Amino acid sequence: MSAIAAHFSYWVTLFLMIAGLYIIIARGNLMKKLIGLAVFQTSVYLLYIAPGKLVGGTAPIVAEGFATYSNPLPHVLILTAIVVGVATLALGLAITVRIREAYGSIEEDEILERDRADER
Amino acid sequence: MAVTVVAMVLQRNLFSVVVLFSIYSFLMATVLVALDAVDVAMTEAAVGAGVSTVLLLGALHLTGGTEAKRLERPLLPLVLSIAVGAVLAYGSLGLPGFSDPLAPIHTHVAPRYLNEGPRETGVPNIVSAVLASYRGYDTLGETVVVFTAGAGVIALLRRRRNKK
Amino acid sequence: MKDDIILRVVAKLLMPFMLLFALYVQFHADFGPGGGFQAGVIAAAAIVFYALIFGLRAGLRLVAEWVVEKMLAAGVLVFAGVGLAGLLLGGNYLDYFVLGADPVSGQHRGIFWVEVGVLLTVAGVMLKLFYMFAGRARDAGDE
Amino acid sequence: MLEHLPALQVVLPLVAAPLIVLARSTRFAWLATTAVSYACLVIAALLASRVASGGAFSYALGSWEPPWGIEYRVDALSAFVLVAVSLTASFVAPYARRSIAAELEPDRQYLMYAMYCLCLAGLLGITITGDAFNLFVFLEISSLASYVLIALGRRRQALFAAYQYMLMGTVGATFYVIGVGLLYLVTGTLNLADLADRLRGVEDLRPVLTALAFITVGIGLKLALFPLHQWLPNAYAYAPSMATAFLAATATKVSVYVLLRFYFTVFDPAALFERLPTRETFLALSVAAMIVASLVAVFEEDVKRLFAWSSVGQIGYITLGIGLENQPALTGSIAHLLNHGVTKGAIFLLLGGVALRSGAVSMTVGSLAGLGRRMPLTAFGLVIAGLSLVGVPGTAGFVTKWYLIVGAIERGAWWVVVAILLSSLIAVAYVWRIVEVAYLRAGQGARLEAPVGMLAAGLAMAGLCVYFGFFTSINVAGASDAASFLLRGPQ
Repeated sequence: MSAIAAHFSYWVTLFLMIAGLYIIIARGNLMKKLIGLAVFQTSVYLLYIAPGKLVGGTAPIVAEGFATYSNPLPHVLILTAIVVGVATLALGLAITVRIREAYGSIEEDEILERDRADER
Repeated sequence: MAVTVVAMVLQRNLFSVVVLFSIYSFLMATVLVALDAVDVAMTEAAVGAGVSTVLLLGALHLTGGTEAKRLERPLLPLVLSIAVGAVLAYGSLGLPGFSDPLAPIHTHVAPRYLNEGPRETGVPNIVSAVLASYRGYDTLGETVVVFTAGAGVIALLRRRRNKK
Repeated sequence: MKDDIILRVVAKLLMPFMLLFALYVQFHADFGPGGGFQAGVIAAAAIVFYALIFGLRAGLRLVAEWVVEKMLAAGVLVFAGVGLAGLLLGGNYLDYFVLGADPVSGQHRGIFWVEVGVLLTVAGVMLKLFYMFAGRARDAGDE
Repeated sequence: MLEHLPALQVVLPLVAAPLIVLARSTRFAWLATTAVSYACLVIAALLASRVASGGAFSYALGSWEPPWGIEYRVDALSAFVLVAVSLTASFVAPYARRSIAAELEPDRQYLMYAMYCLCLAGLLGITITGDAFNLFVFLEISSLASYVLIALGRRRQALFAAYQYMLMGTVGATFYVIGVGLLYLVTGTLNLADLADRLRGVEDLRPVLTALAFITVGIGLKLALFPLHQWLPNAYAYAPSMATAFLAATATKVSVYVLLRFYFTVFDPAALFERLPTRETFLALSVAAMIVASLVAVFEEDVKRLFAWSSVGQIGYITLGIGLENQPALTGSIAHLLNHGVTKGAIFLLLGGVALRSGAVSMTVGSLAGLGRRMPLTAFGLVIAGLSLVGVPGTAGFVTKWYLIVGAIERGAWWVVVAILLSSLIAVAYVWRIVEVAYLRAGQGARLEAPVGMLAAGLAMAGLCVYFGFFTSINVAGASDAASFLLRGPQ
């Protein structure tokens, strides 16, 4: 039981990851897929940050009166990851908007159908 | 948080999904504060709940609201995602437990930042110090990623004046 | 929303504070949470807020599109320039130690300018994204 | 200044991009891009010669010594890939001027150049870095830039191809981050050399094996490892000509490099290859790619997509070396990074010229009828590169296959030898389709070659296919150094 409790943060990560991945694969709507992608990316945040926490520690801003700090390195990495995530999202949305203008739809199967019609 | 995610999976009105995503981001930010990651929490709140939501709504306005119903074979993706999750679960069992001060991440590399950082860089916020100095090159890369996205969106969405 | 007097007044009042807060987040990053990225987002949010209430055209009058485009390029150049400066002064790329009289002041200067670079690019890109999506929406509405 | 070359290698194209956006001039953009591409080639060559004479060396960014700061590390393998990437870039850049002018609206052209510079910077950054997370950041720079490059294609299919690539690419990159995160949690470091060092002290291997799986799948998505290749054919088929040529010749190759780097210098190959069926998996997947993808190419109607499928197959040759894991096979694999880059680069550059002159948005095999008469030089170049694809002696492709076969025999894997020969036969079939249509079938149209700059770049690359077939001092010597470096394992 204690092993499960000690790994609780990993289970949360796991759940978010599965949900995000599921949306990406199962859903046909391009916007929804992008949101799934964003959830999938956020799952990684916890994977990095949670183990950096030390109970009794404080945020890694050095000040008088504190001796234990949580690990700053994961924070830095995840800051970068968040920024990369939003950059990807912006680009993905731009492409989606263009797809909508070009095809008149953002449903995967309808787009594929129109592509097939083009080929003929 | 789990509830909002499940709702996001099920909800077909994209507008609601975006709102749920925004709530989810706020919850995530709260969790991050609890984990002492104040810088990250601030960014997640600004980006997840702020920028992403605005972008999503903006794009939604251009692409239209609801998702067509299509869930013919929901089983395969579910199995696939759970399989990936299972692999990660297997790996995470061997990881050090929560808040274990002897875990490698607390004993290697990081102590130098915490102990020497303020003296070497003169910045007490270690996150800032690591971000801008020790791993400043990553931040340069990150800025370039943002720049790439910006320039890319310009390239994709620039209005074509001469065509009309 | 353009005609709501309360919104207009509140927006006018809030704008300077939002920008001020962005600056605070930017320059207080040494001691508290924050930094160029967060400040950039907040600054852009202030302008976006203004544009939402007074209309896209008013926003564009405040910060023109070409300014934004220059901003996003300039930010990267400032950042990369700090790196090159370190190189020219005899250090490695992105070496801040050589930027000041003693290593710590050099670090300070380096971090300061790097954060300025991040601020410029991020604020520029965020605003540009807003203009792009909003501009598309306006065009789509015109047709 | 010479000791700063590792930083300049990446920073030059990185800085060129914002300058281009600032200037907003197509002419300046082209000049800057070309200058930067040539400068990168010179720098890469200098770095390679320094490695050859003095061994691997590292460069501490920000003067923070690793593992606290980020380190650039140049060794036999990364120097080889740097040369391969910037060599392609130096051919694509001069070619780009006419090609981009023909395929994009004037006010987007400069952005296309900016994206190209960013993509180049990203790829070089991935190659040279010695830090696992920095690698991710540069991976994203190159990926975002390449999504835009593809989306700027002329047909609307390009948008959807870019979207799919973006989705799979981002999932891949996130998988990679998860893998790196697990490694970080068990070692506390992100520096690759340090990781290798500290991984040996890790007792519980479960997270390490999981990390291995995530990194393999993540990078496998990016390098189009069979069966994770679905994004590739459409992305290559609908991207602008210059983007196809550049990405086909470099992007997947750099991803393979990442895989090689992790497999041989970070993880302990001895433990890895024994504990998991890695060798068998890679052999099976590679052989499947070589045969299945090549077969699809035989029946493909769209010319660009035909060669894209062929790329999926050729990637199989490269990953074969990981499965065979011995000196000759790895030499063949690594040499193929360059050989195939040159070959595919030549093909797509020349096809870009054909597309420009025909003016059509899509190119079917049938539309190449009479190409031998209409564009004799272009057709000749295509034949040369096609021969290299098949692996005819005297071309670059032959060199690869020779070493791979030697490696397979050494390992006693006769069925792999058979597969290589079979796959070559299939390649003969699809290359012959093109040759037959181009030379034996009559077509209409006046005789008109591609613009000089484009033709010259394409032919020069085709010439390199022959050069590397006869003079192996660059490709094989470099690859063999890199292979022995890899086989020495984590230092």
